[in-house]
Amino acid sequence: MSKLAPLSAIDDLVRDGDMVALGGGWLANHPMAAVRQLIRSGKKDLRLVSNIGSIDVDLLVAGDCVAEVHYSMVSLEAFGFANHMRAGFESGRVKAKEIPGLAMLIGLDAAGRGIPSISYVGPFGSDLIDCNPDLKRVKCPFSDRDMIAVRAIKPDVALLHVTRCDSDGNAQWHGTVAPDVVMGKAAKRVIITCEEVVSRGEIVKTAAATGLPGYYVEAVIEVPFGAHPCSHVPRYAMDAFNIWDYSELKPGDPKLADFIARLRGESEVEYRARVLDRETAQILRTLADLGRPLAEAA
Amino acid sequence: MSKLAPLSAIDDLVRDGDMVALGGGWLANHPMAAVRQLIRSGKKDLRLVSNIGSIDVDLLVAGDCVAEVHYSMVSLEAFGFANHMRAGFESGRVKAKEIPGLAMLIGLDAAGRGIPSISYVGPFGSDLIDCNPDLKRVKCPFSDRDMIAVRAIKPDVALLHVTRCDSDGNAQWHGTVAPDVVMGKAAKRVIITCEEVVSRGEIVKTAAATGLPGYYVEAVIEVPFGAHPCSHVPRYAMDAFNIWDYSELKPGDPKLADFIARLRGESEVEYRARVLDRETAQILRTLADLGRPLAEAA
Amino acid sequence: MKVETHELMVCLIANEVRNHGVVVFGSYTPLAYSSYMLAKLTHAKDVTLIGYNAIDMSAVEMSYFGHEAAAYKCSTARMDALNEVNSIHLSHRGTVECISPAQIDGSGAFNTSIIGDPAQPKVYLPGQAGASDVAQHYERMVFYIGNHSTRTLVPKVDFVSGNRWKISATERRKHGLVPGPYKVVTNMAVMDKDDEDRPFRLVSVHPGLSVEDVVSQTGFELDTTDTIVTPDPDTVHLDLLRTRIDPRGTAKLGILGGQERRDYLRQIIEYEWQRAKDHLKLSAAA
Amino acid sequence: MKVETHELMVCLIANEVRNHGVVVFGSYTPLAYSSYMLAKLTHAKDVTLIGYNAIDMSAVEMSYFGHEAAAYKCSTARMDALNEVNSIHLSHRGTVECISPAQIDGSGAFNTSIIGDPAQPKVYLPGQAGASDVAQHYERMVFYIGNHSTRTLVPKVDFVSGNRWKISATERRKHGLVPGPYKVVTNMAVMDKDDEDRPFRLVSVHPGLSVEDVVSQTGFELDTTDTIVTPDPDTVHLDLLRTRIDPRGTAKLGILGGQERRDYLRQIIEYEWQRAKDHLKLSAAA
Repeated sequence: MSKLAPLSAIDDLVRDGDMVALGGGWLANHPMAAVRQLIRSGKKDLRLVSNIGSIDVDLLVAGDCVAEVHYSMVSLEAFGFANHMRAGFESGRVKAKEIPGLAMLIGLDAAGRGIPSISYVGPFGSDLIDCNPDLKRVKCPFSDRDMIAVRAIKPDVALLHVTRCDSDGNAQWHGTVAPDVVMGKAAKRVIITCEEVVSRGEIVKTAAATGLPGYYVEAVIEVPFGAHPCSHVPRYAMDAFNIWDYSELKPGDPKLADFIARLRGESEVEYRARVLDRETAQILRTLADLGRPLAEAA
Repeated sequence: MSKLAPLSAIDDLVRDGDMVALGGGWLANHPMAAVRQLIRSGKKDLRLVSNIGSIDVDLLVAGDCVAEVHYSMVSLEAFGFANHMRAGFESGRVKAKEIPGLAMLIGLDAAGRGIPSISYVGPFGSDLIDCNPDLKRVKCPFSDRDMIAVRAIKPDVALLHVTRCDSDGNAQWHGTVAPDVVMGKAAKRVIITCEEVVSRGEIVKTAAATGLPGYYVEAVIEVPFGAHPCSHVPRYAMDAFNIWDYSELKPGDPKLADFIARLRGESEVEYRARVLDRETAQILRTLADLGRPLAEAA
Repeated sequence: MKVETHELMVCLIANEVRNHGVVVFGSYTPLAYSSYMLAKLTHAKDVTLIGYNAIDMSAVEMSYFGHEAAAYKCSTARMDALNEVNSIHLSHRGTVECISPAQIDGSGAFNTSIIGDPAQPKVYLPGQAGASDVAQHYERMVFYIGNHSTRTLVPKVDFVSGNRWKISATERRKHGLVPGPYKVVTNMAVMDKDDEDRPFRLVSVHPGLSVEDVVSQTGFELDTTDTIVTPDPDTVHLDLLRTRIDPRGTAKLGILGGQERRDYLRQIIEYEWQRAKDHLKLSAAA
Repeated sequence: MKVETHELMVCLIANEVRNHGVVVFGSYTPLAYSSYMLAKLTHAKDVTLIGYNAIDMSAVEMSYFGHEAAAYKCSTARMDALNEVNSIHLSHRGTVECISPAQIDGSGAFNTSIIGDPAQPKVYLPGQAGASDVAQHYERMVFYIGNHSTRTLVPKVDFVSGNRWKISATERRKHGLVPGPYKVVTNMAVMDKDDEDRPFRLVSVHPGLSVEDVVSQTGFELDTTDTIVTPDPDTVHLDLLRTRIDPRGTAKLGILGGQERRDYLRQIIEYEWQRAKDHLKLSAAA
C-alpha cells in the first residue's frame, strides 16, 4: 500500500495542539519543507519537541504556530540567538520547557519501546530536574544508586527529512540523522519528507543504510531541497546567506510579517523557484562536495 | 594502534571464571572458532551469557569449560536438545539461569549505557521473575504501572564473529547480527573474530554497515569460516552434516571424550583442513547462494 | 486431494496473520514460517515480515539451508536486536506469534522451561526465548502443538514460562495491552480462550476426529458447545504451499518428534546438499 | 610570530585531548573543533572523533560549509543518537568535552539556560544540550570563555544548567564516575578545580597580563599561589592550525560576540561561497 502523499497531506496529519517532534540537529537537516507547510496551513498551539533545534523551531514561533517548546538547545549557532523563540519565551506567549539532552532522548526511547519511563544516571546537580514534572529523583531498585527517572515522551507526530525513501516508508539518511530515528519510533504518526523517492529494489540493495523501517511511517512526501536552508549532506550544504537574511529579522520588525505572509502565499514549488535558482543550487551542492578530510585537502 | 591478534590471544583475554557473552543466534553465526579456542586452552568455570544459543553453549559445556549458563533459549533446533548442556543442568554440575529474552537484552543494554538497571513492562505472569535476583517487581514512578526492573548485565568478555573488520575493530555484520551489538557494548572486553580483515578505507566506503565501532573492541582476529559449523550468511550456510554428527554424541559417550581431545589437539588451521575440504567449503557457499526470495525462485 | 495434518495446520495459522503490523520469526519453526510466507503471498501483503535480522523481507522458499540467506537478499532494513525488538514486542507493533511449547494448560499458561519439580527439575527444556514477553503483549497468539495429548495439554503446567497475563479484551485494554485472540492449533483441533475465568472453547476438530477424541486427549476442560469440523484449507493456499513455498515439506518437522523428526530432517538436508553439489557441477561444466 | 588569543586557546585545549576514548562534537564550536583536529593530527591519533553522526572521522579542514560533509566522507560508522550517545556519555567512554557557557561560578556550576530570576527570566539562552550530562560524567571538562569578565565568571550563576556534581577524585570514584580535571580556558587565563571545597586555582595567565588583571575580572575567588605565565604553544601545533586545519581562522568565532562575530562570519561565508563559484566555473570550463 503506497504511502506517497503530497506535501499538503501535512495539513490533515498534523492537528492544532499536537505535540510535534522535529528531526535534524544544529543547522543540519531539519524538516524545513514540512515546517513551511505547517506555517502555510496556519497550525496553532503546536507543542514542539526539538533536541538541538535552530531555524526550524524559530520559524514556527515566528509564524505563530507554537504554544510550547520542549528542547535541550535551540540557537542559530554562529548566526546568533533564536530571536523569535526567545521573544516568545520572554513575553510568556510561548512556554519554555528545557530538558537535559539525554533525558529527552531517553524519554523518546521509552515511548518507542513501550516503556512508561526509564531512569538513568542523570545530572543530579542541575536545576532542570526538580522543576520538571517529567523528571523525578529515584533510586535503583538493586543498587540503591541515585537515578533520575524520565517519563516517556510520546509525540503525536514526527516530521523527519531523509535522503531516500521508498513508497512503503523505508527511510535512509545518508548524512546527519541526529535524533530522527528515536523520534520516529516514539511518535504516533511519522511523516517522512525525502530528497528522492526510490524503488523498493534500490532500498533492498542498500538495506544497511535504512534508519527507519516503513512500518513506523504514515506518509512519504518527495520534496527536493526539503531541508533548505539547512544542510542535507552529502547532497547540499546549508544556505548561509538565506539564513543570514532570516537572522536579521527581529521580533516586531514589520518585515517579519511580510516574510511570513510571503511563505504563506507561495507553494513549496514557488518557494524553491524563488530562493534556489540554478546557480545557488549548484553552489550548495559544490560546497558539500568541497568538504574534505585533511589528508585529501593537503 | 592495530588490534590485530592471533586466535591464541583469547587464551589471555578470557580468564577462568569470566562471564562470557556469546554472539550469534539459533544456528546462525555463533563465534565458533573462539569457542573452540576456549576449549583448546582449557578454560574453566566460565559463566556464559547466551541469548539464543545452540552448539556454541553445548560444546563449551561438553568441553567442561562452564560453571553456569545465563540464557533465554538454548537448543540444537531441528537436531534436538542441547544434550550436554541439559546433562550438565540435570546433574547440577552446571547452573541454569533462564531469563526472559527481552530482559536479557535490556540488562545488557543497561550495562552498555552505564545505567545500573532498566525497568520494562515484562512478563508478570512468568515464574521466571520471582526466582531471579536480577529481576524485581517495581512500579513506574510516574504512572504507578507495574514494571519489572532488570539489573545491568556486564559480561567480562564478549566473543563476536563478523563478516569484515578493520584493524581498529570497526566491525561489520553482513548477515545475522542477533544480540551481538548489544553484547559488544555491554562487555568490558570485546574480541572480534572475522571472516576477513579489511582496510579502513573499505570500512569507510561502507560505513552504514558498521555495527560496532572500534572503540569498543580490544582484539581483532581473522578466522575464515569462524562460525563453522554455524551459518555465516551471506557467505556460507550451516554445515548440517557436521552438526548432525555432533548431535549424535550423547553425554557419557566415550566418543565424546575423543571428540573433545581431537579439538584440543589441533589448531584452528588443522580444524579447517580436517572438516572443510575444498568441496565442502564450496557447497556451503553454494547453499547460501541458492537461498532466494520466492519471486526469483518461481 | 488428501490434506496432510501439517498442511492443515499451516493454513489455519496463515489465517491468523492479518494485513498489518509486524511478524517476527523466532527459532527455526518451518511450520510457522510457512504460514507467514503463505499469508504474505495472499491476504497479508502489507504485513512486515522480519526473519533473523532482515526487516521487511519478501516471502522466501522454505529451503532448509537457504532461507536465512534469502531473507537478507530481499529485505529493506536490518534489525538491531534491542531497540527494534523492544519496539515491536512491547509497543503494540507485533501482531501474531506462533509458539510450540512442551506443555500448555487451561489457564493459558505454557511451559518451555523444565519438566518436574522446579526445585529439582527432571528435564531442562530449551527455554522460552521471547515467548514470555510476546504472549503477554502481542495482539494474536497461536500455540501450535504437533502431538495433542494429555502430556502436552495438561491440567497444570509444571512451570509457568509465560502466560497471557490478561486475556479478556476488557482486562487487556485496562492494562494497556492490545486485545486479540489466544489460540491453540494442534494436530487434532483448534481451541481458543477469550476470558480469564472461562475454559478454552473447542472451536473445531479436524476431519475424521470426534469431539470425544479430542476431549479425551486434553488435560483441561473444554467448552464444546459450538464445536464444528475444521474446514478444508483454501485450495489456493494449499497449492502455493506445496508448489512454491515449501516443496520439500519442511513444515512437517513441526509435528514430528524424536527419531522420526531426525530421519525426516536427514532426508531434507541430503536432498538440498546434493542439489548444491549438482549446481556446482553444472557451474563447473558451464 | 605573534600568537593570537584564539590560537593560544585552541592549542591549550588540544593539550587536553588525550590519546584514548571518544570525543563528540556538539554544536558548531570551531574553536573546540580546531583543538580536536589538532590533537588528532599530532599526539592523539587513537582518539575517536565523532562529528555529527559520523563516528571515527579523520581530521578535516575547518571549512564553514564543508566540515559536516567532510566528516561523513572519512568516518567508519554512523552513530544513532540514542544508545551510542548514552553509551559514550554515561559509560565512561567520553574523554573530553568543551563547553562555552554564559556564566560559570566558583562552585563549578555553569549556566546556558536563562539570565535573571528563574521564575521570570529576563533572557532565555540557547539551553544546555548535553552539557549537564557530560559535565557530570566525562573524564575531562574544559569550559572556554572568549570574554573573561565578572559577567561570565560570576559569584553565583543565575541558574545551574549543570555542574561537576562530584569533583575530587575520591568523591568521583565513590560515585562511579571517572576522575579527571575540570578546567576553564579563557581569553585571559587558565583555571582548574580539583576539590569541592577549595577555590579554582589560577593555573596561568596569558602573556602580557598580570595575575591582578585576571583576578579583577573574575567574580569568584582564585587561588593564585602557583600561577605561572601561559607557555607559548608548540610551534608544530601552531603551524598545523594555521596552514592546514583552520586556514580561514574560523576558530576566532569562538571568542567574538555580537556584531563583531557576525561580521567575521560574513567574511568567511562570502569567501567560501565565492570559492565554490570559482570551482564551478573551472569545472564548466574543463
